[in-house]
Amino acid sequence: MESEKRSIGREALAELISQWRSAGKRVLAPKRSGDKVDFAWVASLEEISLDHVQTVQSPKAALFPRVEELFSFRSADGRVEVRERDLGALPETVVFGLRPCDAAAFTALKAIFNWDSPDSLFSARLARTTLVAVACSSADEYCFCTSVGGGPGAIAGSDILLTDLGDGDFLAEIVSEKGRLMLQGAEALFRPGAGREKERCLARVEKAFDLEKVDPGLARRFDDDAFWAGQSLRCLGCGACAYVCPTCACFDIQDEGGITGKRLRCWDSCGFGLFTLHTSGHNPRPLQSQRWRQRLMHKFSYMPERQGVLGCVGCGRCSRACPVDMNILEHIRAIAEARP
Amino acid sequence: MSALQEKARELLASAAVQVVIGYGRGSGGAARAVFIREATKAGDLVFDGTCLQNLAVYLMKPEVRKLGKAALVVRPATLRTILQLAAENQIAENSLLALVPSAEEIVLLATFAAIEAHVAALDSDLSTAEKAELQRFTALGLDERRRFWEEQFSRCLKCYACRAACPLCYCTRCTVECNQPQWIPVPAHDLGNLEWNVMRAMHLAGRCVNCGDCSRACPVGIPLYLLNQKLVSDVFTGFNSRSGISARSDNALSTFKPNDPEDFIR
Amino acid sequence: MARIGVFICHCGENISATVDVMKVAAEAAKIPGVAHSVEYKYMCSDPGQQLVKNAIREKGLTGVVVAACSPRMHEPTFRRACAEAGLNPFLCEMANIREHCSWVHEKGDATTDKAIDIVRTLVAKVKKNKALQPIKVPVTKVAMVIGGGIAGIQASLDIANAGHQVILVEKEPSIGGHMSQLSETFPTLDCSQCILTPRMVEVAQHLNITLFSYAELESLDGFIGNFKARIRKKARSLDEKLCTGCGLCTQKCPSRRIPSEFDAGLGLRPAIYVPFPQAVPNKPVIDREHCTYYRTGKCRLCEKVCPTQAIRFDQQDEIVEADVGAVVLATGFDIKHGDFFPEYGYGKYRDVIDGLQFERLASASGPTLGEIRRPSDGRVPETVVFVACAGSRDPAKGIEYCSKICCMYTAKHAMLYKHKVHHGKPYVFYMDIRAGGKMYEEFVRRAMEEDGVQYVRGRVSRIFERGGKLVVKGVDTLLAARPLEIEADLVVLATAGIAQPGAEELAQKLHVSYDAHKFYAEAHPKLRPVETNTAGIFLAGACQAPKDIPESVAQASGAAAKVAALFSQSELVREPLIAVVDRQAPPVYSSCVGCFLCQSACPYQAIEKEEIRGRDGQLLKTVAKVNPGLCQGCGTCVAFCRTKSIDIQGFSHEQVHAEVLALLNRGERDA
Amino acid sequence: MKTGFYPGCSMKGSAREYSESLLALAREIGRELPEVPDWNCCGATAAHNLDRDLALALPARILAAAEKAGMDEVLVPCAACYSRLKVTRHELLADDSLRQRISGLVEADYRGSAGVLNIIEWLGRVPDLEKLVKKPFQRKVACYYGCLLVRPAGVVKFDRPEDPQSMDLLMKKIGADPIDWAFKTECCGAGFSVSRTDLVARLSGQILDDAVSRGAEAVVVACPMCHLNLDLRRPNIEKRAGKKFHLPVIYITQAVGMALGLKPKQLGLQRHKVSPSALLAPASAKPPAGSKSASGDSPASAPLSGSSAGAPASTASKVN
Amino acid sequence: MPDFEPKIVAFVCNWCTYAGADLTGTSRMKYSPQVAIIRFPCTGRIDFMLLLKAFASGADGIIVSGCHPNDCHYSSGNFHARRRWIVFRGLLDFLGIDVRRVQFSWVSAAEGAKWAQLVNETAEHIRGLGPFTGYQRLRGLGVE
Repeated sequence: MESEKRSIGREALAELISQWRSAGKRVLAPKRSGDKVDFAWVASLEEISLDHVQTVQSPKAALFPRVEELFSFRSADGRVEVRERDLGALPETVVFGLRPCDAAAFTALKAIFNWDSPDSLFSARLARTTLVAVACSSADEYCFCTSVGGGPGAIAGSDILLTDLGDGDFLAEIVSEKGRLMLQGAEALFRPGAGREKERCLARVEKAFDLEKVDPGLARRFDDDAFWAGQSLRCLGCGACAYVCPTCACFDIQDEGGITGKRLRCWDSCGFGLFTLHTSGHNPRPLQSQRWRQRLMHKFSYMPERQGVLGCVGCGRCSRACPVDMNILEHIRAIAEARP
Repeated sequence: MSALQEKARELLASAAVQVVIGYGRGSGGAARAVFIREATKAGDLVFDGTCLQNLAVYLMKPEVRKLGKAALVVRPATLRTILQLAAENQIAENSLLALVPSAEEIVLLATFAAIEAHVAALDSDLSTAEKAELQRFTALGLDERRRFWEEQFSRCLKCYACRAACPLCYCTRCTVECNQPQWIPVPAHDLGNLEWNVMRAMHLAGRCVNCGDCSRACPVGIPLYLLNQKLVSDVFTGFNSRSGISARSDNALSTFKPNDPEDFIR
Repeated sequence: MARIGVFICHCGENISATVDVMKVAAEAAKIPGVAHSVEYKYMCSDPGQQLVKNAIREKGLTGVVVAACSPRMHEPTFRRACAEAGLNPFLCEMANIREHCSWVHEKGDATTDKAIDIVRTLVAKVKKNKALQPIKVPVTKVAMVIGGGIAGIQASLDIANAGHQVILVEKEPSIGGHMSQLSETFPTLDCSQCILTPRMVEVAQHLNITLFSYAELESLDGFIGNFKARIRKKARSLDEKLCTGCGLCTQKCPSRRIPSEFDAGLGLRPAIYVPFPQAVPNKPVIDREHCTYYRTGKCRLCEKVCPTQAIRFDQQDEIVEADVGAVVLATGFDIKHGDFFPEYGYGKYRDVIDGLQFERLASASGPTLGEIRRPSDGRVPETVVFVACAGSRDPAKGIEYCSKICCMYTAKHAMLYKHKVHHGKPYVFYMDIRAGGKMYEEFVRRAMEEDGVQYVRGRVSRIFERGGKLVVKGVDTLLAARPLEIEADLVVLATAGIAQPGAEELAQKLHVSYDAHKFYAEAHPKLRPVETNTAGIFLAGACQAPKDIPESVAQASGAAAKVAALFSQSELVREPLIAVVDRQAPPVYSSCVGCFLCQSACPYQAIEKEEIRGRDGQLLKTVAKVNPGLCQGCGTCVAFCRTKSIDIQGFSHEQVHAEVLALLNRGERDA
Repeated sequence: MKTGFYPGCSMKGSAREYSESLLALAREIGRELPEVPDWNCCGATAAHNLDRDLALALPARILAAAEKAGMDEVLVPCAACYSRLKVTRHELLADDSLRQRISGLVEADYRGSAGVLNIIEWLGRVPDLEKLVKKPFQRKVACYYGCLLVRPAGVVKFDRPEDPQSMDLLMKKIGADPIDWAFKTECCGAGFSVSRTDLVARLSGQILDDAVSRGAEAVVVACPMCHLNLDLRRPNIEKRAGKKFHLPVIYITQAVGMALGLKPKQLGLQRHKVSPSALLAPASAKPPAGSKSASGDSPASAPLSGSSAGAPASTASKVN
Repeated sequence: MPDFEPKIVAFVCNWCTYAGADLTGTSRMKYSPQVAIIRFPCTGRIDFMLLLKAFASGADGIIVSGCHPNDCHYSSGNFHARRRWIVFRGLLDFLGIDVRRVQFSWVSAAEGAKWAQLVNETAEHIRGLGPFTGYQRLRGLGVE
């Protein structure tokens, strides 16, 4: 159904943000420090950067933090007493200034965390989080959202999508129920808006490859070891691509403490050599080429197959963060265009 | 066809080497590592200001070693890395050739002795700018330094890109992956990040050749080079020992001198 | 799940006076993994130890912590008790709550809390202890003695008489060393040949001793009980089995004007020679440097006259390999030669000689058949000046130590001179007479009073030749420091005793440390004088420091006793507290990455390289390996290894990590 | 390498001929020797008996002036001055706080960079001196080193303290035949020259007596005080010894000067008490009168077999 | 912070300082109960990460002590340790961690009095510096 359209000025936007803050909501937004822009907890609009192409890290930390306490425990006189997390106490969060591709990524995360047994902590955080995205007015050679079903102005996944109209005003498209709820709370700040010139303010992102050809291309290449070895010769096996990726959700569980302690969940990455090491010493994916293949297969073949959602939103963060310039767009295009 | 490409073509054609590891066109206008295995592809090699990565890291990757004898396009830091790796029994002399790209003609270094002579002619010390920045930082107050590093380490993701990019971090099972006992916490919380960064710096003390790849690889831009340069200068001023200048030198921390300074010991 | 027994000792009331032992026992019982926690008045007593044994058997304990005195006191006691009860002794630890707690703090909660902390620390450690078996290293019961002087001879005989095989390696053509060059020996003046030659023959005929004369050690590898020695038998140019020692060749050899080393340069010898008549083995050797055949290819006279055709001109050096379990270094000393004293004209005037040369003059088998004659013109000297401390006790000459034996042999020389030249006038310039041995002072007193030797207390400043006489300028500090000049016919310098010329190279071959003067370093100057810091290598005689014959013999028997003790068991048993390098199943094999930076951290060269090969023999990895015989368990490599691949049993990573966390956690604070 | 020259009091006074011969020699071999600017007394042996600071300050001021003038090292021909400067530099380099204090006293920043050179070292540096010799000085000479040139050995570190050879080598280079004698470093009486001339007469007498008995035709010295006692005090020596010693005493610079063909006037040979004129006549073949050649140590045929004592293995010699 | 009682852990070598501490005991000298000892075969065995673990576990101060140079039972363990301490102290100070909280020393088996004095003075010194909140505060940070 058609989303309602409004428009909102910069001062009104600043007011809206301070309303969120005074309502006790945490605001996660892009903030510039030096030559890098990254998500950080902000207090007001001035701290927020809107003139960048993309942040270093994705906003997934709002729902899937780097380190998260699952529960704490205490052992005394031979008994162990477990104290669950009080999900009610989780803070309300607004993720502001994320890009349409990031918003779409949360859909992928939701699919993973609710695949077979729903993750209560993730779902509780998601319920308390509102996504106020800002459409892209500029892109670079790493972006390929249009090739994976997204777009610089796509509304999918956002609760509200703002588009900078260039004249100090923002078009606000109210997409979801949460968006409407937020709108009611601050009706005065918004003015009716037509949104006719939205297309003009968006960035141009050419389609880089044919998505349908990727899955069969992967299947064809699957056991062509030389191909994968050639592609991944540069890769050094660090975790940077997985950690900045909005759709990567692999995690590790660690218990810390002695008599009293906590069970912690923290990020992990299939790129690490020891990610699949068995206690026996056997490692099903000993070679970096196999791990690189796994990354592409999981995002472009396994997730669509099992969770019905693509594991990549084309944000280009992994290529920008990679120390050795493993450009995922380049590799996917090679797979898609390869002769049958 | 530049002199570098010509020499690469010649080496591959004569099968003197099985692969030439150099820099090629990358995305975002910067160069990236490229592995040329056929003489005809030698044209892909470039060498300009964006060729910064220390390619010696690939000498330690099993998949690259399997390709056979390699010719490596080197910068001064790469040569120092090769000597340090040799001093740590990690590479054999006949497993590589060093290609020093310079404007006039390409210098080919085939033995550790040749590399040592070449490095000896260069200045392996920290640059005056690096020394000045180090000096400015150490002049800060104790608390100021603590707050600076707490903020920096709070942003560390523990993605280990610094470890992966460092050619001297070649340990197959790093202390970080040792869980009995769990020396370094796995989660990227502030205490874990501090212990990880102290351990990384200490394990590079007397070994790091200051190539700067760890700082370039860090996605969140933590100035790791400061830690390593601090220890490079401490090891030099304290023990007059410098890494990466000889293929046979002992590590500064596994040797000692009877008169090492001990004013801090009661 | 661990089942640990904690035993808190009152130690009479040394502990219970300031530590609430009941509370400690109660708190210890609460620690997860503690199955038994009791306190007792005297844990080290028999009933106390019985408590431990019973608890082990009844409760099936998997670890024991005895909270009492210092482990340096009773760790062996309680570990033995555990062993008797069937628990591996290395699963028992001691918590020092006496010296480190009850004795040093006032009574009060803080002291009791600290005792509980210490107990919790050791309980955490014991949980990570592993059962260890003592290291057994086989011992080759063959000893190698290097150096055939009196010390080497005595050590060889003692070890051989203890029933073990001995290999005696002597650099010179014959054993006997410096003692065989002496005329008579102090303080009894019995002739050195008479007391030494029987021992030399005994060595030659002893069934357990294999003598390699005219041979040197080429290399030594391995470790205590398992040395592999390679000995270079220098070519004698002679087949020892055929030669009967008749001596015809030495008489007929035309080139005879070669200064004899045995006669300290005063006598001459032929190119094919036997050093001295009583040489053992009594077989000649050809000095290839001076033999006409080796220089010009002509002559070969010895070959013609030899009744048994024993001469072998083409004979080459031969390397003999031998497995030995222990080495005794008895390479002896040398005296200072050369232009060391230009102001005394030593090396310039023919009549300024050193002590060894005077011995040869006085010796019946010497160049002058025992008569004291001047090397320059052969006349009997009327006046002889003996100069003591010629080089010793003289920092300016770089030798600050006292050579210990010169005072005695100088008195002996003066006495021998007077016995042979009754009207002769001997003077001795000395600083202090050091005659500390048995009957030594009496001997020197006799030289002064009965033989009329003129002792002048003062240094000699210069000796120069004037009018056929040697003018000795000195001073007599006891007569108002009056400078005096003595016109002497002969001057004998008691030059400093120094290390053998090849001492340093030999020490480096054996990894034995030595001091600034190249004398070998004993393990402990007072308590371990005959051992070195290298396990299995012992010292005897003057190679460790200048000393006289009685001391050398005593030290030789000491070293022999150490070797016999080492060979008394078939296996060497050592504490298993040593380092071990990680080993895993293929394809990883080991977490060690073969950087070998640990090798330079190890003071005992105990870390070796091990090549790991696949089934097809292809080299997969070169990793570190610790030699259990050499590793002493200091752990320097363990704290240095970047990949934590090397760990030390008894103080492993897990144990010390657990101790640190346990000591500080007190349970209620989350980590 | 800039070498300065510190004359000291004696070179301007009683040992003028030493200075004249040195400067003449320097000109001849093309070495300029700029004097240390505004030099002062070195304190000689008196200073360090009275006041340690004074004994260090005087030489420190000289050396500081030399360093300021850019001199890398200072030639000090007189053995007493050489000893004082050398000891001062040694002590101030070993104790930095002392160096700073003494620098304060003399108000000059003494760094210790300038070395201290004696005349034998300076002459030793002349490349292939033999080639410059025009008239070989074919005389039997007795090289007399005295004491301060070689002692205290730990500080001076020049040649062998008990049996020095450096001057003998130099003499061989100019064609002379240095005798082997035992009084090279025996005391000549030094500072007692004025207060106890009788002692000087005895000690210097012994030195001259031994030199004459070994056939020396001249004594070569490198220290003004030695020259003073052996030459100027000759009447006292001869009165005490009861015989004449026709043995001239010349400076090493004069001997080298003569060998290089310089005229006597340039070398100040006319200033000696005992005239060295005998040395100017062409070298006569027969040894000078009044001295029988001692048996010395020429290896006469010895009834006893064996080579020179001490060295076990060396050249063979006849056996009886 | 006069009433604050610091927690100090002492890493000592078995042959010298541990024996020295035993001698302090047999001589009945008194020192602050705030210091507890962990035994190592040699100072060469002490890993810098154990010091980090001690601070992370709540220690306010650390003493590291072993044999005097040339006394080491293993001849060179203390020399190796000293060189690591020099580099490690430099790094800690660079990171803004107060190295005055780590006291290095040589205490021989005969220096019982020196051990008591060292412990008392270090305890007093750390009491003056107060609890090591700067480090212990890190323990909870960074966990959502």
